[in-house]
Amino acid sequence: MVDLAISVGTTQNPEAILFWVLAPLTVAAALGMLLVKKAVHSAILMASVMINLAIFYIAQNALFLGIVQIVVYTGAVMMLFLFILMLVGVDSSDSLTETITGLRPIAIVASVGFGGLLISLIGRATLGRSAVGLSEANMNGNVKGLASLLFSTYVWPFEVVSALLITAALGAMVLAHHQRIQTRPTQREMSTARFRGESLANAAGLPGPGVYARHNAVDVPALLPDGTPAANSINATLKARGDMLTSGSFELGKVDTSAEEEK
Amino acid sequence: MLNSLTLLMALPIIGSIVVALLPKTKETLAKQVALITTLIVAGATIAMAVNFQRDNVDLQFVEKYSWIPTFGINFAVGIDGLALVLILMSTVLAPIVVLAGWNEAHGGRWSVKVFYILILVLETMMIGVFAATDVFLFYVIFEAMLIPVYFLIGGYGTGQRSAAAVKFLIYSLFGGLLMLASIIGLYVMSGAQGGHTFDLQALSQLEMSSTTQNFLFLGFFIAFAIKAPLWPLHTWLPDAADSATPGTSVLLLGVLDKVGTFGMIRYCLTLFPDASKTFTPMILVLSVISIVYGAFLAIGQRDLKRLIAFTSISHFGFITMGIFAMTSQGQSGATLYMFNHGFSTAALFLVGGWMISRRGSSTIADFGGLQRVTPVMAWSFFLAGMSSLALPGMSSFVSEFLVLVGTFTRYPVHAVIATFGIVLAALYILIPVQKALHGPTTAGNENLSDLNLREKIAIAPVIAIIIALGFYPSPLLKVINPASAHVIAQMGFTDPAPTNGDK
Amino acid sequence: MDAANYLYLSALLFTIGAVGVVVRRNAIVVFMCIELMLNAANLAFVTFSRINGDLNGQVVAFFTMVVAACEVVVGLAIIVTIYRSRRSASVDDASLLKR
Amino acid sequence: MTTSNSLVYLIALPLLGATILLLAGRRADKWGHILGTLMSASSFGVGLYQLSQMLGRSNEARPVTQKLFEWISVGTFNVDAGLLLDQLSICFVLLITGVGTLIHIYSISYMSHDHDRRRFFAYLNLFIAAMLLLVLGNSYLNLYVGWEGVGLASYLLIGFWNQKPAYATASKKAFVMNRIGDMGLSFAIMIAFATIGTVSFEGIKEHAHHTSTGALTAIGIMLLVAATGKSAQFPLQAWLGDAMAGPTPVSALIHAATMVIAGVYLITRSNFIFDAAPTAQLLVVIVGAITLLFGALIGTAKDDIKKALAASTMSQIGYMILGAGLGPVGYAFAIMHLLTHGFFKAGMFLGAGSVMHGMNDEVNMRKYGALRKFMPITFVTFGLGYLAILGVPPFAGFYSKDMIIETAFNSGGTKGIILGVVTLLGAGITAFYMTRVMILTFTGKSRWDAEAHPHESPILMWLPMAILAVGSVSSGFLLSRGDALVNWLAPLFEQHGEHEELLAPIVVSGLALAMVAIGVVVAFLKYSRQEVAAVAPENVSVFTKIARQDLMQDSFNEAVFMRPGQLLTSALVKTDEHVIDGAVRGVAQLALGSGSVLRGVQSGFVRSYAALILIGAALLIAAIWVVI
Repeated sequence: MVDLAISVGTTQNPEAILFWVLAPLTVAAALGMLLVKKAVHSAILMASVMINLAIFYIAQNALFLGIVQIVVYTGAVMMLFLFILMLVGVDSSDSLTETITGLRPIAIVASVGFGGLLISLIGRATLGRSAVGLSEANMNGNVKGLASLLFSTYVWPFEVVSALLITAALGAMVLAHHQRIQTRPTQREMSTARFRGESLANAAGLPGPGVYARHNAVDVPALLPDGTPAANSINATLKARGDMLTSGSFELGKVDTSAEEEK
Repeated sequence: MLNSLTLLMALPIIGSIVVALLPKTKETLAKQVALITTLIVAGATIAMAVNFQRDNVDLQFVEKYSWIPTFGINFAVGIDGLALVLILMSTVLAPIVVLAGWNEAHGGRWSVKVFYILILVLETMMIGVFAATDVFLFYVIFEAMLIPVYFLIGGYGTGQRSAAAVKFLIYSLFGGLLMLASIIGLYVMSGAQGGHTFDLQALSQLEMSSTTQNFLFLGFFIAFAIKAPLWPLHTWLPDAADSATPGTSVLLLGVLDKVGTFGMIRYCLTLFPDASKTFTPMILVLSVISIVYGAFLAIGQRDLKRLIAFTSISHFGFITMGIFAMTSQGQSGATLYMFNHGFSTAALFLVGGWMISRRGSSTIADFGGLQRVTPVMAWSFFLAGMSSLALPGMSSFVSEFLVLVGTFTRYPVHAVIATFGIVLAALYILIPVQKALHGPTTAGNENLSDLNLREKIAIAPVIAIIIALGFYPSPLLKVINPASAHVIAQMGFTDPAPTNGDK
Repeated sequence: MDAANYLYLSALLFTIGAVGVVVRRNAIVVFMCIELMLNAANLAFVTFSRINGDLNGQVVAFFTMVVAACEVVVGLAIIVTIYRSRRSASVDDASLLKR
Repeated sequence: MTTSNSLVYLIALPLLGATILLLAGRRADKWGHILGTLMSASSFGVGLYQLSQMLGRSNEARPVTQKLFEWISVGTFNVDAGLLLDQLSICFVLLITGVGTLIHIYSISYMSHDHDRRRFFAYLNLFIAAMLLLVLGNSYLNLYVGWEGVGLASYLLIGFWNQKPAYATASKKAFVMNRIGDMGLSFAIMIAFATIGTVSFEGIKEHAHHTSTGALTAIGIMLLVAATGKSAQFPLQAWLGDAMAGPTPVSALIHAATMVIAGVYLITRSNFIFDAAPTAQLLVVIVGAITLLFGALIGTAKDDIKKALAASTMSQIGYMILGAGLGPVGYAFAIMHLLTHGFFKAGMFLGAGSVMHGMNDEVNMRKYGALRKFMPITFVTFGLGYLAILGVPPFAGFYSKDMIIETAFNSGGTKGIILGVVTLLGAGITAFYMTRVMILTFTGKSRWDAEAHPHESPILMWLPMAILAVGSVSSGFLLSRGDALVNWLAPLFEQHGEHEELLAPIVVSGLALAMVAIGVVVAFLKYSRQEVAAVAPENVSVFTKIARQDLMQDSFNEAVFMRPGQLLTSALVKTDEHVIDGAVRGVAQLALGSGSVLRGVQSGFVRSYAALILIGAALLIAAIWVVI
């Protein structure tokens, strides 16, 4: 058993060092999560915050919680987040420009006020007695201590919470279950629809990405005969995600010929 | 009726259930049932009044049933002379209102029987509100009374009835809310001093700091001042009276508004004697303003119903002044005034209502020369008016004079200014009398019919009571005097002795 | 070093999370910020548990984690459902609360 | 002090008559007038019986009381419904019921063509009852009931023909101005109760000695205000002229003989207050003096015979009030003048009624003339009244008015001289305008309208006039013979030492007669030697114009009270609507408005809700921060 927590009340140097090293990192990661554009990056930063927190838990004699934090949060919950991000993540690039007028300054003022007041409140608070430490409570080991509480005093909440967990799982399944209300269109029907449509422009199928362009990557739009990019050549998901390259450098007529001249 | 207040309260409810069970088409039967019920209640009340021990200042006919034990709330009733007089007035007025407003319910939003159900339910509450000795019970009835009246105005009134009903309701609810806060305050205080209770007697023994008392007092007083109504919280009254049917107006001004002045004596003075003393100067000034202001406004009205409403504001000024003059004359005069005002306003509103329904207009200028066309109706209106201006020989004179004399011994300046109200009273009564009853008979009034037998039967007892009590008020005064003397004594006041001009 | 430092950290993280909830538009990020706030609260619980020498705080933190897991599961399911019908995960698009 | 059970019948009989007549309605049309007259006459009978009883007792035992029932009793405020008949009130009782009965008889004929005659008799009976209560009440509060009761009866009778808007207005004006006076009476009662602790005559009389002069002065002044209202004295005199709108018998009974003298009764009855309050007494005298000139001046310019007589009434009551204000010596003379005035003025009013009866209800004296030949009885009775009011010996006015003038002169100092001169002047002007009335009405050439057919009135009308004329001739002599009335009343008043005489009685009489002669001669020159225009000339002096306008009294009241009152009323109505109710509606608007503003917060965006929660949390923390 790793004994990171050393003493009661005032943490001695090793823990202080740990704290002063990890705490800025944690805050930085949290702030980063707030500020970065891509949701995936946010998720990674979040995971790092959680791991740091797990270390803090362990440092504070909460071994079980620290492990659970890593396993459940960093492991399960964050993976779930990433999974959903991959599944849904079309819109994952979040433009940081504010759409609701005046919300951002309000949020900043309110949060600065909230945080400042909260911190100064903690600073003013006195316990009235010295801190005790957990060495006595953890005499039989942290896990045993927790277990004896969970299965005696908190057995009823524990059961209720388990019911909640099951309900949540069922609920998630019900919510996420997508019931088809029409039969899936067959290839024949889709083909008929294409030709009976108002315009025959796409009768032959949509252009593939990269056709006639200078690059054939999946996110490079095809070029139309007049040299303009064809937006509908890109997969809708990529388009929605904003991963379509629109740079003119791939367009015809604006070819950068400097390289060829070198040759 | 076996001298039980609970039974007395139950009677109208039983009547209303009977009315409710009648088929909708039997309108006349519904009216008859309502009339008979109210008559029985009136008879039972008179029987109780006969059995009332008038020299006993304690509450009588006391009944107490546990209602919500968790909060120490009881269904507790009991009456003293003050409450008896007001219950008597309410239950005697009820059959008169039913009889006088025989056709009022037609043309309402709902059926005729609903009208009488509302009236009967209201009667139960009118008895209960005066009889309650549990503050919580009082509050519940105080607020619940608004509901039937709201529907009576909004459903059966005329003109802007919905707006008037809403204004009345919200105004009253606002006051009630303040009172509720004070009641909760009292409850909390009582918990700190030996047991949570809502019992009036127990609460009056509470010890409170003057600040607490002042705040709690104001909660009660503002609610009552809205109800009474005292200047400047009066503006709901003209609108409500203007829109309500005459019968509803009688119950509204005659009985419901009395809850305000009754509450001032029963709750403000009893529960908060010190705060009452603190606020007395302010309240007296407001009363005097009410008297003069109401009179001027009445003079300035062109609409008969609004005029009557403003005369009432002036009269309520007198009542409030009498209550807070803290002399036995003022106190007894105010109580007697409440009783008399019920009848004189009833007479004004009922006869005025008949005039209006016959003429189809409530504008005073539309009438003219009614004395030659409809002498009985004109005389009834004239006598009602004389009662309103407190002509000696009419009951209101006795009460008004007692209030003035009682106030003068302690607050001469207020009394002097208030006395100017009697000149204004002559104006606000004689101007409509002249315009409507005297002068040549104007177009549209030639063919008005005089009062029919039903209407004569309805108005006769009112006028008889007004005149009889003008000459012989002793029966009522003997019931009122011990109660008001008790209040004055509880407040620690004694009547000022004659000064022999030393002041 | 004082145990109170953990509390300061907790307050700071909580505030950052709160700002994130208000400022970010991506529903998934908003969710993560909520998680951050819960975690900050947990840190405070654990710290108090240590200060008081009592494991009850840790038990509460434990329950918080469970509830947070439930919440994440249901919340993410809702996001998926919304995304499926609206092709967007921006919270601003879902202003249906108004109408 | 004697008790009796029969006093109440004095009041109850006419009251019963009024009640029956009013409740019976048209069914009583046939016999209503007879019942009314009988009730009044039987009340007179009771009065005579009481007088005979009283004469049989010694001075101290003469006052009779009757307690009917306990009226108002609260704390120390105890007022019984009690009656008091003493030497003073018996005079009034007999005057009221006697003259009243005569006027009832007169009215049977005078009102015979009016199909509301029954109602008229009901009102008359009501008036008699109220007036008797006024003079019989044993406390100020009982008096107050009668006081307002006669006001009500007067209102009803002035407005008897209220289908004419002007008459309706006149009745309202009378009631309202009377109410102002009544307010004075209220104040007096309140002050009396607050300072003395009782409102009964007896009680106040008992305590008056050890009550401060200030309080008594206040009571006295307030009683004077009451008296000015009811007795049409300055400054509340304006209603009396308009009150002539009522039928002439009413003018004779209420506005000449009885009701308007209630003020004199009140002051005489309150002698114990005024005796101890010299300031109040002085004010009484001043009011009386002003009014007697005021009324006399108005009388000189009136062409309406009733209004001329009304002005004369006002002036004569001025004499009485002045007399009553002169203290113990004056009370008896005031009462004497009151009684004689009751006879001659009622007689003259009835005479005027008789003239109007014969002249198609014409009241303009300029359209009379030469009626002497056509109405001899009326002329004679009116003429006797005329001589009485002038104070020609040995007619009634000579005894009563000269006494007042004499007392005025002898009241001492400058005050005495001023008062004496004023009363003498008044006597002269009275002679002038009364002569004018006589000349315009009965002598000269006829100036009638074409359709007028003057004729003597029927016996039912001239008989009362004749009886009153007898009274006008003899009452003064009878009452003053051996100082009969003075001695009769003496036990009621506290006697003070005799004043030194400024002028001997014979001198005063001589002066008065000289003034009267001058007045008569001037009037004779002006109206008998010249043609009288049938239409009032317009090119008259400013003074005449003002006098015709009742010395601007109405214009004054209108400018000072009515207009500002109306302005105040309309301003208050607007204030109530816009400011007070406006505030109420403003609160409602505020609720609505703030609701629609706050609705903007409910944008529907989750994040704005979250921001609100954050703000709320921050505020909560701030609150904790502040509290801890």
